[in-house]
Amino acid sequence: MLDKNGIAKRIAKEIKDGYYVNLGIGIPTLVANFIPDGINVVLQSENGLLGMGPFPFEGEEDADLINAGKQTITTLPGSSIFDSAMSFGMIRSQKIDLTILGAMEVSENGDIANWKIPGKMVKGMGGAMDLVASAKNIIVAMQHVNKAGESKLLPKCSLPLTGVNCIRKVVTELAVLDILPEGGFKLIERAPGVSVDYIKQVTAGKLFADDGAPEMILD
Amino acid sequence: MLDKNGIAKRIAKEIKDGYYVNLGIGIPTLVANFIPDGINVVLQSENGLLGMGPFPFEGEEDADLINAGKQTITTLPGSSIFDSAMSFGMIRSQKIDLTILGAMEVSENGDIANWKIPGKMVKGMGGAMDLVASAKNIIVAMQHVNKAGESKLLPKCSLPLTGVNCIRKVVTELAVLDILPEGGFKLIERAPGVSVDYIKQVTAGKLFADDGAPEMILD
Amino acid sequence: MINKVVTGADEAIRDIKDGSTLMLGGFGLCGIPENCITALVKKGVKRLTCISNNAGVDDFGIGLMLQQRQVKKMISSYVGENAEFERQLLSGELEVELIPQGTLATRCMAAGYGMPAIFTPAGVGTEVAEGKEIRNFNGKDYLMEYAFDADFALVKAWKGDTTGNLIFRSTSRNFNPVMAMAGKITIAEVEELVEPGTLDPDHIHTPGVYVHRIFQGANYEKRIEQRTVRPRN
Amino acid sequence: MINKVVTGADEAIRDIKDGSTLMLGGFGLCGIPENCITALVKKGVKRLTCISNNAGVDDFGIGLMLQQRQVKKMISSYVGENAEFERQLLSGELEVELIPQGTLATRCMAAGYGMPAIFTPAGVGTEVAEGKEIRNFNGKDYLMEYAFDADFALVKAWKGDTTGNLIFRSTSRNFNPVMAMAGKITIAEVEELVEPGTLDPDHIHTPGVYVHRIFQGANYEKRIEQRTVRPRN
Repeated sequence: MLDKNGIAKRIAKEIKDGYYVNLGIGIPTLVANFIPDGINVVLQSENGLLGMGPFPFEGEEDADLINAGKQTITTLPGSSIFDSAMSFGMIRSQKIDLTILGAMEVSENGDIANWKIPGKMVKGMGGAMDLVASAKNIIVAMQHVNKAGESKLLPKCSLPLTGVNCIRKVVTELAVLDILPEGGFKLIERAPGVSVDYIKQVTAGKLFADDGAPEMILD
Repeated sequence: MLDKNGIAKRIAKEIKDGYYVNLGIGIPTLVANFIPDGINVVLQSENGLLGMGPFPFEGEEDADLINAGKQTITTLPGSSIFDSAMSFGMIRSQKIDLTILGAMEVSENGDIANWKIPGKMVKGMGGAMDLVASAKNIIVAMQHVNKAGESKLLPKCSLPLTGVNCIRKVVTELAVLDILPEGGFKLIERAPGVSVDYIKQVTAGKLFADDGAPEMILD
Repeated sequence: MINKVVTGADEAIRDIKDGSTLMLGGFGLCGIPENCITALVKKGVKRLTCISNNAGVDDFGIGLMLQQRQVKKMISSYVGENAEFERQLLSGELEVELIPQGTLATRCMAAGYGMPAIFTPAGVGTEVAEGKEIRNFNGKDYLMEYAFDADFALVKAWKGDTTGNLIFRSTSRNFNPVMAMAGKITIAEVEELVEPGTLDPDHIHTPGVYVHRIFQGANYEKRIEQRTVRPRN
Repeated sequence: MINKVVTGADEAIRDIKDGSTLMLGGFGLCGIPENCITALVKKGVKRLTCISNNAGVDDFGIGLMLQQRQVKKMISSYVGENAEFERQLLSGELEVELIPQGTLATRCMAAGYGMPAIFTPAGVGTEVAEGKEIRNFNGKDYLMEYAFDADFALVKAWKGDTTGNLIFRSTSRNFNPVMAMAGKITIAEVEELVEPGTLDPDHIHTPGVYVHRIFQGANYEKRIEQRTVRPRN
């Protein structure tokens, strides 16, 4: 079973040289720490930056330079700044090669719910609806089961949707799964020590796992 | 009867302090030479400049700095440069206070034709259709009659239209005329030495001139 | 030279009235019109509709206006980090319309570019799409979203000149240029007000034609919301 | 570091084929991709559809491609000053679609911004509106116009870095940034190619994400179409 860093590490392997990548808040942010050497990527922050660098050294924080999580960050050689309309313009026109974001639920046909829980204070969707509706390549980083032990990979999302039929790949603490164009989760890899049977047990949506799946290699 | 400079001079009197103005090619360009002292205006050139300055001194021409007529020009303190989409964005959103352009024909309901003569090589509408469709305040600088002595102020344009119901004021070699919201040319001023009767005679569109009109004062 | 300079925030916001619709630039607390907000709190105008990506924090930004119950409605993409906001929302004092961030930005741009509506895929198949026209282009569904209609846009720039030209610094640019284009009256506050000719025409982000009033802000706190740093090695 | 640099114009345009649809930046002869045009003439590709505000003059710009009869169709707002163009048009060899300049620019922007269509009042009530959907918003009629779909965009910038970031100089900016955003493959030629970190992130007009290939042009004539000067007093 993977911890958050493990999920991030596994997702980092999906990043190809030359990619422009948008990382959501939470586990997706951790992915930046695991990008392999020799893989050149540019991180987009949807508040208006391409080429997001690491956090600043203490004392060098700049109130004018933050990421979409409102954290102080830095630029890198080659960075560019633009306004919010252009930022979502490049998202909508699919110039971003890969989007990684978290989810509360994903359905077997690629729907995603990650912004609203009825009865709880709703903070808003931020840029998530734009990202999931536009991106050609979305990977979801999420927990396979909730605290009550219930599957979050469902036949149909129970929570209000963020986007429909848009997710292609899910990486959880237990597995890597593709979402098939015709519907259903296809087991691609298992986390170390996790059995196919267990994954079947905690995947409520349609699962294709009869061929088994290799254990993932993280290093 | 006014010459081209006279028409430009008369139109210049319509410019108010603080105006952003777009000048078309031909007589409208001449208007810049007659803007009264103390009247601050900013000239927009739709290829992407606010704050168009005079022609450069000889030897200081810059191939990268031209106006919409492709003439070498200069910038002024306060000038700004932008792309063509923003240029027409500010035109469409009516940030330009006054547009002055030429016409082949204008109709009594404010239609304008100035881009195409059937049977002749058509060079294109350039930015004229955007300007006439968007601007809140358009003055047309034109000849009252064509070379055959026929009126160009018509009940209905005979040439393909550039825009419909958009012109509010026309300044010709003979007169200043408003186009009334309900239709018709209202004579406002006569050029020096031109009679109301003559204007009636060469205005094919509906003309309201029974109250007479003062002779224009140019200086 | 056209001169847009006003004496300060109080004069700039003089005609913002109870019930006005405002756009406020900024992302989180980054690039917000601090001095205009202070003046609005002082003036005490009520029942405002605020179009802003976020709603500030309890004691800064739009949060200050919420404390004084000046806001009737927020139109935002994300409104976390604000307890008073949450209280007013749950009590029904405050109305909130949540819209996708890209839709928010593009509806501003549409207003500035004289486009009455735009098409975006954001929100298709979600509750955001309810009641909206859906249209298919090339096999993909889009929502038609309308340009915003705001009485005032309040933006914050780094430098500006007296004719209203603006330059933004780093990610404090965010929504400011698109809102600057979109206000019926656009008020710009700047950290440094300079004479025309000081700014390179090629570097100007917002041409002065979009700006109606400009002033140098008396004070900038520029608060940081999430101070994240790394150790020196 | 992502590196978009190609050796020169010939490599940059290597996969432009007979029948390709190209966008070419520039206004008149100002800011045109001179080196790409030279390479296209040399390569001799035919039946091109060219989206460009103008069509050059007889012996410069797109005019050079017209001389070689490489252009099947021009989509432009104004095509004067070109005798060979006129000859081909009248003989039926060349197809021309004239569209309003703002519509041209905004259809490029729409492509770059992922908006399948936009609304503009330009052309309502004229022959430009024929066959197009007209829609009324707030009492005013607008035409719905579609985003362009171009295989390649060829743009010319002043400076660019190896990651594709571009800065334009003065009014040579014109259509270049909106076309840069709109090409499936965007090729940028620059007067000066610099290392990443040289250009101020706040000054970049076209972020590198939009640019697929970049090179420093071997030669820039930068011809002036209308040399207008005033006397020194």
